[in-house]
Amino acid sequence: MDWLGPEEWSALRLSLRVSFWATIASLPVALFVAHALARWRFPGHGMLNGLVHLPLVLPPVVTGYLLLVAFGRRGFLGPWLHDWFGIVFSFRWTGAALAAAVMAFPLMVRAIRLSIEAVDPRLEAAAGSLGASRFWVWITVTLPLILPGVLAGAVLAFAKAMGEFGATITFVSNIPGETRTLPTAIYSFLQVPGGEAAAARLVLVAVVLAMGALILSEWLARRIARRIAAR
Amino acid sequence: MDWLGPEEWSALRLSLRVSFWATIASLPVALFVAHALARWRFPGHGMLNGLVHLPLVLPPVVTGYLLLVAFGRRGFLGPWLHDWFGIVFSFRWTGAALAAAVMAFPLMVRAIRLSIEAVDPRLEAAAGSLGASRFWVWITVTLPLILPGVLAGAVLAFAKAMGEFGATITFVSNIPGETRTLPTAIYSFLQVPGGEAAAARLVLVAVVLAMGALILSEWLARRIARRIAAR
Amino acid sequence: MTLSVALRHRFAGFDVDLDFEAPKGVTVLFGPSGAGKSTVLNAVAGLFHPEHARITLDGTVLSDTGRRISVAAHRRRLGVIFQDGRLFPHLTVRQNLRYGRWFLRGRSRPGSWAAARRESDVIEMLGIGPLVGRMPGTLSGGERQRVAIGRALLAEPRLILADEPLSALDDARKAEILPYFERLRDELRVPMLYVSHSAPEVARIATTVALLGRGRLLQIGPAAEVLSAPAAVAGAGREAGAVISARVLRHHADGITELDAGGVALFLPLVNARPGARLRLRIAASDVILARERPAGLSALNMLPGVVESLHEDGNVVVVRLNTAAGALLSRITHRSCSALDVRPGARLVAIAKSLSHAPEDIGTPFCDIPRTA
Amino acid sequence: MTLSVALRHRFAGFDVDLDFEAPKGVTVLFGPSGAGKSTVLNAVAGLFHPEHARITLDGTVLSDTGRRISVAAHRRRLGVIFQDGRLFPHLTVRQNLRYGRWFLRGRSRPGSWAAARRESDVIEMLGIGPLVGRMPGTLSGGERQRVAIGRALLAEPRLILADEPLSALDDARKAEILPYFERLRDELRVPMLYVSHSAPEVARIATTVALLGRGRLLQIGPAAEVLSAPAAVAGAGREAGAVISARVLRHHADGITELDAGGVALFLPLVNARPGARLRLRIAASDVILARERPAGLSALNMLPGVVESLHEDGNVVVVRLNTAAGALLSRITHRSCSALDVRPGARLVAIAKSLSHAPEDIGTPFCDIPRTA
Amino acid sequence: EEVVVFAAASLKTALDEIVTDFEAKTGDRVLVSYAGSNALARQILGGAPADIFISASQEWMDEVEKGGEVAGDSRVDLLGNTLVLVAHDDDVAPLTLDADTDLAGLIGDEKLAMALVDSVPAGQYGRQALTSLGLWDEVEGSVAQADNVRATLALVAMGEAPFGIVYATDAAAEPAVHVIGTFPADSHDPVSYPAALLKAAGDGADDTFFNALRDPDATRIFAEHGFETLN
Ligand SMILES: Nc1ncnc2c1ncn2[C@@H]1O[C@H](COP(=O)(O)OP(=O)(O)OP(=O)(O)O)[C@@H](O)[C@H]1O
Ligand SMILES: Nc1ncnc2c1ncn2[C@@H]1O[C@H](COP(=O)(O)OP(=O)(O)OP(=O)(O)O)[C@@H](O)[C@H]1O
Ligand code: MOO
Ligand SMILES: [Mg+2]
Ligand SMILES: [Mg+2]
Repeated sequence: MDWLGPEEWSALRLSLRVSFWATIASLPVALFVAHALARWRFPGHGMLNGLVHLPLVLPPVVTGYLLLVAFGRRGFLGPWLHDWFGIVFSFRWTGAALAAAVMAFPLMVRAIRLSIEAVDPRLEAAAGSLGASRFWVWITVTLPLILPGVLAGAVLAFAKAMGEFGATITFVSNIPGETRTLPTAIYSFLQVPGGEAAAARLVLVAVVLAMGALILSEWLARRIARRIAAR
Repeated sequence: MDWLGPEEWSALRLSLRVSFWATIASLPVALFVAHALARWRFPGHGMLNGLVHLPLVLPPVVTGYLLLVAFGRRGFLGPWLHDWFGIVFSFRWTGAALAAAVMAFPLMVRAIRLSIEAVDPRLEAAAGSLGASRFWVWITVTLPLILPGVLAGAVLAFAKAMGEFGATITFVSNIPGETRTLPTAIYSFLQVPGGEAAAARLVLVAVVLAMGALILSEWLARRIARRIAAR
Repeated sequence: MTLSVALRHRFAGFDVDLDFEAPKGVTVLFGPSGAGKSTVLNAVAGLFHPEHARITLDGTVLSDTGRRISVAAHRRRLGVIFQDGRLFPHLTVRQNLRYGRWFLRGRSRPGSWAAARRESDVIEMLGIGPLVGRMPGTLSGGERQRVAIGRALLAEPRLILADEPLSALDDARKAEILPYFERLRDELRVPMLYVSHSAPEVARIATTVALLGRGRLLQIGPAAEVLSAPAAVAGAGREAGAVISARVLRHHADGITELDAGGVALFLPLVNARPGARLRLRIAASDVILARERPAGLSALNMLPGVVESLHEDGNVVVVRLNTAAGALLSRITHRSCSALDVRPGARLVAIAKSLSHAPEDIGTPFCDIPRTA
Repeated sequence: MTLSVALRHRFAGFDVDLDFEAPKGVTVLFGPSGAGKSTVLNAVAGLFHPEHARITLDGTVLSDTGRRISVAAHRRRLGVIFQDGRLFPHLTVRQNLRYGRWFLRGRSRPGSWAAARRESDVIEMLGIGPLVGRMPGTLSGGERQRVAIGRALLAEPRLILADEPLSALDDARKAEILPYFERLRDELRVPMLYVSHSAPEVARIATTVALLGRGRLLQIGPAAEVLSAPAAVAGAGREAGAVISARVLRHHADGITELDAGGVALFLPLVNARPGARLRLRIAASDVILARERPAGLSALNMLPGVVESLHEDGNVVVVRLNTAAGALLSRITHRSCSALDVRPGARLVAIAKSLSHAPEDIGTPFCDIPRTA
Repeated sequence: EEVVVFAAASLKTALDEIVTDFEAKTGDRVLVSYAGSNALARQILGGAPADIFISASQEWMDEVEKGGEVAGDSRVDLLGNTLVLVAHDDDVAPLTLDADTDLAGLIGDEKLAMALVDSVPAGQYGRQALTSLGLWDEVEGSVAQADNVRATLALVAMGEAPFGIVYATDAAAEPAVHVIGTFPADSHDPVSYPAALLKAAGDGADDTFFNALRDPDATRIFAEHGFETLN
């Protein structure tokens, strides 16, 4: 594909890396939060639910700004994370992944939560009666049954991460090779007259990749469904 | 609430109107598409699925630009829609609603689709055996059973519509009273030195509204669940 | 009604291949677990689509894979009672019951007097009056199944398909509901395809019995014939029995109904049928005592002299087939009794059946009008 | 084991309030649909939390709402067989069967020889060998229930809770599986709480019967006592019957086992129990013929002389309670026979029971060792 | 009468004041849509009902003119601006920006915030200036590019990036930064905001407002906000 320049290649690689890690790293958290929201009643339930949805409601720029306030170098969490864990987000690809993960989080949680709510609690009760502790019930019964939903959530999150722009550029700027993802590249092209063709090329790449992920997930989901089939 | 100026009030009203209609109008389409994706196998299944997810993958600016190209006054569908149906999207609040609907569509479809996939097809078969045609099975059995998912999808879409910015400002600009929604107003404030306070005020309003919608939907979903309860 | 079913389907490791005609009345699919009973039923209902099927009801084709015809399930107007209830969890019991009515258009709508009457009849008969306002999630297993029965009955189907509708019910409830199935058969003349693995239930309700085993049709024929045939006897254990036909003669003041079975007088505790009505009686092989001659001073009122036709060894016991004026009877006896009584083909013996041992559950009423108790 | 259950719960329009002790062995919860049987079972299993409950097993508290104690379901080590199967749809049949094993830690793990042996025993007994590779979605109703039974058995529970485990099974299969439950009770001495609405099943398996009705405990006691009590008789219809206890004397060459019941000799087709073993026999009231004196030339081998204790009207028929040396027997006879034989309290009569009519399904084996047929 | 103005977002504070005055004086209504110049230009080309366009870059006004949307010869260069180097920390001494400046040394391994250097005007001018001073090569690797000038300024204001290149107007309005150097006017093309009446404009209020943008009151207001008025 020599019609993509080296900078574009690098944006593409970076976008894939960012989206991959944004999805993978937020998955366990999303599973936990979705489970808590679906099955537990606790004070702060509404708050947590609201918090999760926040990035959806806020204009992405605001989210990016808030991330900056929290995780920036002079933010209230940033220095602390750096000193204690050596984690740095600002102006790094990890920050882009964080922004993408935060923006995609509500989508992932909703998908997983819906699947959890659809699991027949009587099956979980049956597992419990066979000696499985809550944890094992979750691992051996709930998780396999919600797999299609988890997959859906992950793909949704991946797709969103591939397209995330506003929060990312606000939080970690646009540093070629470090935080210049496909959407920021596309955005830059659209900013100048006549950049449409170059933008279209990158859009095509993004679309092809996302479609690939979608098709893969559909295929996996169908395999799972066929196995459980007919029930 | 005299701490909101008349312009801000107008942005708030507009955002509510836009989000409401974006949600309501896309609901039937989302139900149909979700059902088709969940239950039917047809050539173009993958394509349709891809198309639905497109707005998620593309940077919002690109989506807005494509909307402009398609539904703008000089776009290839715009004039035709105007001449035949008298529908005008460009630079009207209807256009903002269209942009919000398009951006929120994948979220709505996913939520509904997951619920449909969780409905026990044996219940639908039972309804069919009692004389209900496909349509009536859907209305009397499928729809009530997926209601929590539909609700989740609608709230997700509403929240997304309240936060939609990139596609909206690209497609229908930022015209006070017509297309200046809360997020675009927030953006405008963030563009000027010292506008943060005003922006924060609007963010607060957006958050409160979206939380209200969330809490309402949770409450409704819980009522539905309690009714069906224990199954 | 004639239902004609021919189907062939390969499951992984199991295949169904059968072909039968179900005449008027109730055809029972009888056979062990996994024989393919539910499969046949679902194919008729249009809920399962076998690789090859030709199913016709009264001449109209329901499925014909050869001609790529398959009438949609909801157009078949069949009332299916599922093995697993399948109540709609989001509707109240009453809404579940009325569900089929919504789609009856024209014919007795929900509001009509006849419909209301029928509904209250069914609710009372099934003992679900106190449940109508509840949600299915809160019902017990048996309650759920009763509602499912009511729901199918109230849809006024052309053919009822019932998949072990009574297996979740206690005997008292079973005994209460079976007569309603009989009434459906006899008064409303709703034909039925009925899956069961309970021989007394089968004997009582079946006009025709189709005996299935491992996906094949082993035998089909009138209930009396199939149930007293050696094939049904073998393996049926103590459920083996003969079915004979009798006519009600008169009701005696002491609560006894006298019947005539081929000239032999039989006595049953009061049967709710008018004189002249024909009844079907099932006499379990294990309930028949054989005697060399008619004994006196016994509480058992029914004695049927006959000639031994054949003997079948069945493990430790012998099943004796005795030809009486009333029809063939089966009796399960020990080897010891067999030699003590010197039973062999041609021997003349008296069969003693307690009048009570086959009443009321073993009485079938083939196509007669019995006064309806509302 | 002693299980002690006290619970109180108000459902809308229905409340449960009962209190009983289940001694060693199998306690059957018996009663009509909606009586509260599943509710009690689920409360013991820890799957339903009543408003007030105190449940202890062998002295350890499982639930005590007063002290806010409720042991988590998975810590109770109870094997629950659900009325609706509840197989895990995403696991194969074999994985379902082994599910409970994963959590046994230490005690006979999945890999061990004993575990494999036990697994293959259970699989064979339930006839589910060909199904082990399949997914539950493809099983028939009866197959599903058999797998559910196997799954609970293989979890090696301290107490088995079975909610109508056999109601979806055909008689042949029932007859095959019941002995396994007996073996569990007798050999492995696994105590059980067993819900059933089938009297023969109850008679066969129960040590103790708890009779429930509309959320209340009507009666509890040894099976023999409860099942032949008038309370159980009324409404039980033809399922009423007496249970007596007997000892195996010897096996005769002609395939007859001779038993001794309080000095009376009884004859049954070969029983798989060694001499000296105690058996429980159920004799249904409708299977007992009364005679003024011992008749000759009958195939029925069992005659028990006795004295009429009482008569109970039950609709059109009379239930006679006869005291014999073997214990109390019940007989359902018509009014006509009643007057013909001049039955009244104090009268001396002979009860005739066909040897075969209560074999093999009505034989219970309380706590004895019978040679195991693998 | 209604006047619809499409204006670059960075003009908001000043323009809002002018609009308020104008409305009070004439009773006409002026609706200003603030967004990125590129988005506005595309919208005008797409048939947006705008009467006046004030762009932040000559490029996009050129596009609009090429598209035949500019009315007659109404295009003028309305405003000018200067490009400055700002710092977050108060103790950074002012410096002269010329070819000898050790900018790389000043930045160290921190970041220099700029607007997107190949698409956003402030970024483009900034790169031009640095290149002509011969500094670009040494700092290129340290540049964090934000999607607009305000976001650039925010990065410096929060100390996320200790230095940034912004317009003098922005720097003046943000108390958390201070100017440490001004780029020589000849190191880059003149910063100018072209304005034009568009084809859709009428003779009445539109014309009046366009003229009012250059009257003494407007000139004063623009100047107060740090703009250079070119006409
Ligand atoms: N949530 C509820 N609200 C109201 N009534 C309930 C609820 N749950 C159970 N019941 C009632 O409690 C009674 C006992 O139910 P349970 O399931 O224990 O019956 P059961 O004896 O097992 O009956 P079956 O033999 O039909 O399974 C039933 O009448 C049922 O309708
Ligand atoms: N998808 C499938 N794959 C493989 N075998 C199947 C599948 N579906 C059904 N079967 C097998 O077909 C056989 C017939 O099933 P069916 O449900 O008709 O049995 P049944 O006679 O109704 O039994 P029961 O009395 O237990 O309900 C069973 O052995 C079952 O395992
Ligand atoms: O929420 Mo956006 O508008 O996809 O960055
Ligand atoms: Mg079946
Ligand atoms: Mg129950």
